[in-house]
Amino acid sequence: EDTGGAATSDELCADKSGAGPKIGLAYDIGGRGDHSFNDLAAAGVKKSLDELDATCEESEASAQEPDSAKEERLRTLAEAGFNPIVAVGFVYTEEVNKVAKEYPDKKFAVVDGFAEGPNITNLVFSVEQGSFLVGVAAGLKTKAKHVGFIGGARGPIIDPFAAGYKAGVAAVDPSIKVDMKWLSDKGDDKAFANPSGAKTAATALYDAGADIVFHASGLSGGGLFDVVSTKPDGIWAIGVDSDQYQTATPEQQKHILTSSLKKVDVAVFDFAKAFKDGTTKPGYDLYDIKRDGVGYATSGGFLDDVTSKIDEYKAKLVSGDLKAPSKL
Amino acid sequence: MTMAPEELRPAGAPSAALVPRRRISIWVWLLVGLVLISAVRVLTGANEVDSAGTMRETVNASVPIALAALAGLWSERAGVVNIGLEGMMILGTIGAGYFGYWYGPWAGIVGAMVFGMIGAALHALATVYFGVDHIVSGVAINIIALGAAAFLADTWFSGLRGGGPTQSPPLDAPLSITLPGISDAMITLQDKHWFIISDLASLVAAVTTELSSMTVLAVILIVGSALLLWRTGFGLRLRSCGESPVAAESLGVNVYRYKVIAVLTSGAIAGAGGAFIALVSSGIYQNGQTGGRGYIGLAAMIFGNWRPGGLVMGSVLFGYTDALQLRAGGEAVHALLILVAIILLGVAILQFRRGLKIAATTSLVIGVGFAVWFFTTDTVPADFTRMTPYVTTLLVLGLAAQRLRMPAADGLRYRRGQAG
Amino acid sequence: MTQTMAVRLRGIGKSFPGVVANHDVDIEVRSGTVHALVGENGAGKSTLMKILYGVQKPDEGTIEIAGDQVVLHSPADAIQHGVGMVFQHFMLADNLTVLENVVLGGEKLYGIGDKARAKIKELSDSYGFGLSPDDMVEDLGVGQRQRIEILKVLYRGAKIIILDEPTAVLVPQEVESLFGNLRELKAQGYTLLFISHKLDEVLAVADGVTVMRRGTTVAAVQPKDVTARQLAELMVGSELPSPSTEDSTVTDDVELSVENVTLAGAGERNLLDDVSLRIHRGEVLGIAGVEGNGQTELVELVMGIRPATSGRVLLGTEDITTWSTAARRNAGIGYIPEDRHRHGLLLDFPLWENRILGHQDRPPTVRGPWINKSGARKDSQRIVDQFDVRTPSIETTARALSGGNQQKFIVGREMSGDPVLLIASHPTRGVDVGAQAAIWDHIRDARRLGLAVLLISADLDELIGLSDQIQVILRGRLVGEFDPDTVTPEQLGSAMTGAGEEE
Amino acid sequence: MGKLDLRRIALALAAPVLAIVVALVITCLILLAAGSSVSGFLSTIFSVPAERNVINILNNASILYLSGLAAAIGFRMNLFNIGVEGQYQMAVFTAAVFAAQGWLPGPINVIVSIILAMLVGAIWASIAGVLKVTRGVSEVISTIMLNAIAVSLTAYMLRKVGVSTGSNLATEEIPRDSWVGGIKLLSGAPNELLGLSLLAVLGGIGYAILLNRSKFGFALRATGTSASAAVASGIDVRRMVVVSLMISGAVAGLIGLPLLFGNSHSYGTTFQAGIGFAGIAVALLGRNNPIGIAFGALLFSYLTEQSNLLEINAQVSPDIVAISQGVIVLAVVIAYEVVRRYRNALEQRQVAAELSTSAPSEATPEATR
Ligand SMILES: Nc1ncnc2c1ncn2[C@@H]1O[C@H](COP(=O)(O)OP(=O)(O)OP(=O)(O)O)[C@@H](O)[C@H]1O
Ligand SMILES: Nc1ncnc2c1ncn2[C@@H]1O[C@H](COP(=O)(O)OP(=O)(O)OP(=O)(O)O)[C@@H](O)[C@H]1O
Ligand SMILES: [Mg+2]
Ligand SMILES: [Mg+2]
Repeated sequence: EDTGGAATSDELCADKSGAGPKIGLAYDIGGRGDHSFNDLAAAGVKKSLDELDATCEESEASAQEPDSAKEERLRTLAEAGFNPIVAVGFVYTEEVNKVAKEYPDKKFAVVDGFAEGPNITNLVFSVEQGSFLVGVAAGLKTKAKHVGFIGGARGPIIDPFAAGYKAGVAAVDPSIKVDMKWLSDKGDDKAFANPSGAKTAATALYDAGADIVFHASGLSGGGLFDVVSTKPDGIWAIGVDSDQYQTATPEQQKHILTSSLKKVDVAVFDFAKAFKDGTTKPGYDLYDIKRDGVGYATSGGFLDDVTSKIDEYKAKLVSGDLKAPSKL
Repeated sequence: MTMAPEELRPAGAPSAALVPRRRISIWVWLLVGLVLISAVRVLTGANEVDSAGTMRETVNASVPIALAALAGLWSERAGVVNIGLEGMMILGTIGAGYFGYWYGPWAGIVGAMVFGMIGAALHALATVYFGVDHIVSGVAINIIALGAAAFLADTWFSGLRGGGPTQSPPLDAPLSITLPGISDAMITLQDKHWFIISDLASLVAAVTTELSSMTVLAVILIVGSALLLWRTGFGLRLRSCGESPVAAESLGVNVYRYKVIAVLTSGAIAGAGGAFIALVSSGIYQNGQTGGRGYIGLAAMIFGNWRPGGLVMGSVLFGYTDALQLRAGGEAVHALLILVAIILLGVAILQFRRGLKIAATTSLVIGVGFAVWFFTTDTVPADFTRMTPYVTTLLVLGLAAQRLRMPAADGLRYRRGQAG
Repeated sequence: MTQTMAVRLRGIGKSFPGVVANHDVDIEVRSGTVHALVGENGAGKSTLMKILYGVQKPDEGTIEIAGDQVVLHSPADAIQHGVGMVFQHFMLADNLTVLENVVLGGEKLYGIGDKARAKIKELSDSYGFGLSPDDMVEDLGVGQRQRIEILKVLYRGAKIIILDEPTAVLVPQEVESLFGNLRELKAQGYTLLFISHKLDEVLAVADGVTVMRRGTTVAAVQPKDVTARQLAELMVGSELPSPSTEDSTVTDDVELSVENVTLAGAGERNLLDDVSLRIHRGEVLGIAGVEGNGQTELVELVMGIRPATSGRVLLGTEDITTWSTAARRNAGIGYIPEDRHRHGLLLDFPLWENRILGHQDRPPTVRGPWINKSGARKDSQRIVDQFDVRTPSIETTARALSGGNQQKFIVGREMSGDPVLLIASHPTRGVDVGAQAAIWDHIRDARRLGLAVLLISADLDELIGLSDQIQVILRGRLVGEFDPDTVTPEQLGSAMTGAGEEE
Repeated sequence: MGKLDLRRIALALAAPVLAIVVALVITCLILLAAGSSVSGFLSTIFSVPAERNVINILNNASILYLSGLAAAIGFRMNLFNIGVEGQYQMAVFTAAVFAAQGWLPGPINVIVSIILAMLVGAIWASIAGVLKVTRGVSEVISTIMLNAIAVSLTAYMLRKVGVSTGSNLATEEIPRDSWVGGIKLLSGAPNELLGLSLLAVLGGIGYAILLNRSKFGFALRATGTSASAAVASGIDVRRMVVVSLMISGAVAGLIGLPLLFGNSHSYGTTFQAGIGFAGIAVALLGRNNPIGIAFGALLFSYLTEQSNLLEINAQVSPDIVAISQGVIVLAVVIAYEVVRRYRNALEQRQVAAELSTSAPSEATPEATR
């Protein structure tokens, strides 16, 4: 049974018979199986294979590789005839800038990117909005009036999660305390692949009295779920990016309140579809709450009692009456 | 490859050999430390400084480092410098990941030790039989291990439910032990925040709450190694290979064999350290999860003067500061500032009495600096707390390193038939 | 002579790459006797003994111990057969205790605990060794270390004891007490095989003597049948050169004066205590002393390697107390260190690069901030020719040279650039007679030209023969001045051990 | 002599070649065991690199080379400078911030930035040096700690001065007039040789001259092989430790500059890390010899570049190449060790032969008897 992430079947791109778009997929470190945005991107491609008769090829970055290796990955895909090419992660921005010029008749997409060119689409997400909503959920559900946050590293990647979350909690009740822990100084392994650090941080947060902890720390989050699964009922964790309830163990599921969703899969599929239809647009393709590109998960049904309240906030975000901050 | 400190001793400083051997028991040190920390806690009100939670995290952070250090001890006591510890730990994590996933946590530990030993076998082959520079071999092993673990993870874990090319599925941790009665009582006592008593209580609470059986195993390994190395003929032979292999050879000791045994044991223990990281700390295998703990372990061993008691202190020092910054953050680290200031003042007095005027002045100035920092601020910015373990290690080594003495033949090439 | 043979070696041969260390060696040693093995440097004595002790495997020949033919794979086998060996260079781990050094490898005998401690005490007491099991070896002097070595052998119950040059580092009194021990052991039925270059000693203590030359045994004689001189001729085939001073060349100009220098140690005692001495141009000042009494420190102090705690050092009239080693060398101090491998040479560098060592601020080996390769090469060749350094070329690494040739090269280098002061620490230690004579000649020649020499040596004959003045150093202090023309080694010996003080 | 030299050259070359072959065999065995495609691996690794790959190989090799040089300077002194990583991170960060200010016009800005980077690298390294000589702290430990501290420090300062674009956080961009253009080496390649990769050439020449021709280099090598002999010959070993670590740090300061001025134009969270550690391996592989390190850097760079294609062409994880690289390092030293022993024996034999022909005079045994 295939549930580890959206697409962990080893043969994602094995079938080369499709007549649709030939998608070249360049992953960030971790690649498929990272239970995060790489997997989500793969899920989008999977859907494209199924629905657009697409074929694909994939390749992932390795740790501490030079920038030229990323360029090389893109070029190799381009030379091999793949079109469109999806680069997963903002780290590909500069490289796509360069390579897209060399292949003007191919289309490129960069997840989270900020590249510029007539054949480049940046798929970007208003993660602060999704985080705002899980912040609201936390604010509504906390009994201790005390919640926590674990971030991988300070900086523009994670700050929007933290800022949105904090604002969401405060929107419900400004007196609720929000404790924040950061795992690392840099977006390195210690930030996003450090479950033991997240364990320590989570234990500290719960010990200090928080009853809900939201993480935005990639693979490190496993440490949070480990800790929360040993806690009594009513102590919660909140996942990030995908609906992490779906990939959790049964003991953990009992404690996963919700997840802040970032629908990379949808964006990638949309892009592939647009390519097939010849409607790709250069510039930024923003996935925000209006488009349902970000949001919160309801699996487990733990939010059933407050869904309506959360959706009020959501409506305000959609209408623009409320703004989720992206800076701390 | 590192230079013998002999030629570098600051002018006028006595050689380690001449400093009278006055060994203060580890218990005395621990007691002094406890009193100091307790005093600081009461003074500053930063209770997280030694709460049971912090202590438990300290234990968890210290064990893998202590195992790495112990691994280093085995190897270096037999005269083989082992900078490949990091690699052997990495092999340990992947071994623990594979065997732990398929056959359970204990198989994971055994698998980790076997994998660590594979790396060690390579090191032994290169250094003992081929006389390769120990550092070169160690560095090579680190590279190989890093690549091998990444390659194997991709091969083994891709497509497994919950796994991926860079990580294993979640792993079961080996049994952990909680003594509920004691643990709860101690927590109550801790929360009274009494001088010394509450501190001791949190210490007891820490080791009676969710104590991993691997921690127990680590303690057994450390005590067992100390007894084996210092109380048995086997240990004497092994250590003699690090002190004077030619003397050992001239008395019929098969030096190669002991060196190989020592390095293999070193690999197994380092592998166990990797197992702890994968099975206990993380509950999962991930590429790069050792995070340089092999090197830190090496530092802890040097810090501990190549002795079991000392390396435990080094590991705990590092583990404590690391746990403290992550768990308790800026305020607790801020409380440490005054602790450091007090210690430095103490050191300055000792140095002054020994006639080391320049050193005493330096300590004094730095100590006053810390005190000023403490009194003029309320917290240490998070960015700096993360440096705590590293800065502390540097600071402490700066104060203590001159009294260190490594095994006399550590890192030296030895060929059979050199005796005479 | 119906006594059994303790050791019988037949037709032993052993070669190393390019060197035949032993060939056709035959030796017989009777049980319960003291047997001496003599021969020049490199004659193959140590190699032969290592073969008997299982460290080296012979290429050919047979070994019989107590009548049984044996094959020794390692020292463990030799120990099994009751053979023990005290090596030319001590085989002790400094960082371990006496007890640990002794029981190492023999843990099965009495364990490593109290039983072993008692046994060591018992042995030490019965031979008057005066060793305490829990002392650290690094704290002990040479004489004590040697006794540990002997104790190691006795502890294992060896019946045949090999001693490789046991007296080289001992003062006469210590030699006497060692021989006392040997006689005692002999009386108890032990067989002793010992190597020595000091032929008087050999004749005094041995029951039988075997002479080796160029890797093979050339004669087996009874001490009562030969004189020391005959023995020497058997060894080298020529007369032994001996150090002797010519007419005094001492001038009135003081070249080096050390004034009230004290060097503090870590413990209570000063390493050097109020040392004052003067050396004139053209004068050789010899320092006699048991090793470890401050000679090394004195030399390092004059060289600027250790700073004095108090006192002054003057070169000519210049106060050099605070000068660096480099400045002192540039001012004309030459330095022949006691340990040439550790302090005198870069073993893996070619000879011509070794020429630069210690002269890295002076022509002809350097030019400004650059190395002058051709200058260094040319001057190295000069040294090789002038000092008769036997080497295929100046591109050869120092390691490949024999000890005597290494030492000659160092002497040549340190005499380059017209030094005004030469510090010679054990300049002929471990070098063969030929090289020894050459080095003496060079020192004498330089002295005639006005060089001042500070000579440290454990070889009392060398000291007496070369010096114009001898000072004895004991526990960091200069305790007596002697005239080399009148002093005897025994007198020096008692001053060195402090026996004179107590009388 | 001539014949012998030929044999020596053959021996010296045999070692690395043998090592590479052994490493490949071992790698293939691992692939076989893992059930991966050996032929795919070999054909990918040995495929002729396209022109643009050649450029990549050269660029990365030059950066690795600088890193290798930095490490090698320490090794020659018997100092194990693990801190190259932290030194270059600190240096390139400082240079990026400084150069971005545009206080100075174009090329002068670049030159001053280079000097600044070297200075920062040197200062960061000198901490380890000073701790070693004054407090006896092993440089192995201190540089490990300093690496970690450098990571925190640069991250902290980056947050203070950096600007964020999308998810990226980086220092301000260097003004265009201070960009160092590339060199169009191969017409068919879209990419160019990094302008500042010439620093590697200069560094290599400087290193060779410094080491083999200068007094300082002699003192460095002397101290490295025998600190005790160096002390006795008047070399101030303590000063040498600090100075050589500083030089090592200064060279480390150069590592990031070709990328900074030629490619990224700013220092950000994604600036390439890990070059310092790779340099250690390259230096060891090249036996700290300027030409050897060049070979080592080219070999590592070649393998890494070719490994990019492994996943797409052969479905083999590129990590396998790290195994080959490590095995090569180990195999090379083992091979050299074997050769060294053989050479020593050769030399001893030569000496013995020399001695037996020139009959020693005073040691002739038959002289009197
Ligand atoms: N050099 C040595 N010689 C003999 N025994 C030793 C030596 N070093 C350590 N030991 C013993 O080995 C054991 C472990 O050593 P370690 O130094 O870790 O213990 P310790 O508790 O710190 O000892 P101490 O209290 O003396 O400082 C102790 O029993 C110690 O006495
Ligand atoms: N391990 C070895 N490898 C190569 N050559 C060796 C080795 N050991 C000894 N030799 C050579 O064998 C010869 C005999 O050496 P040996 O040590 O036996 O001489 P010796 O008679 O003990 O001299 P000395 O009086 O100086 O101690 C010398 O030429 C020496 O260089
Ligand atoms: Mg202790
Ligand atoms: Mg000998």
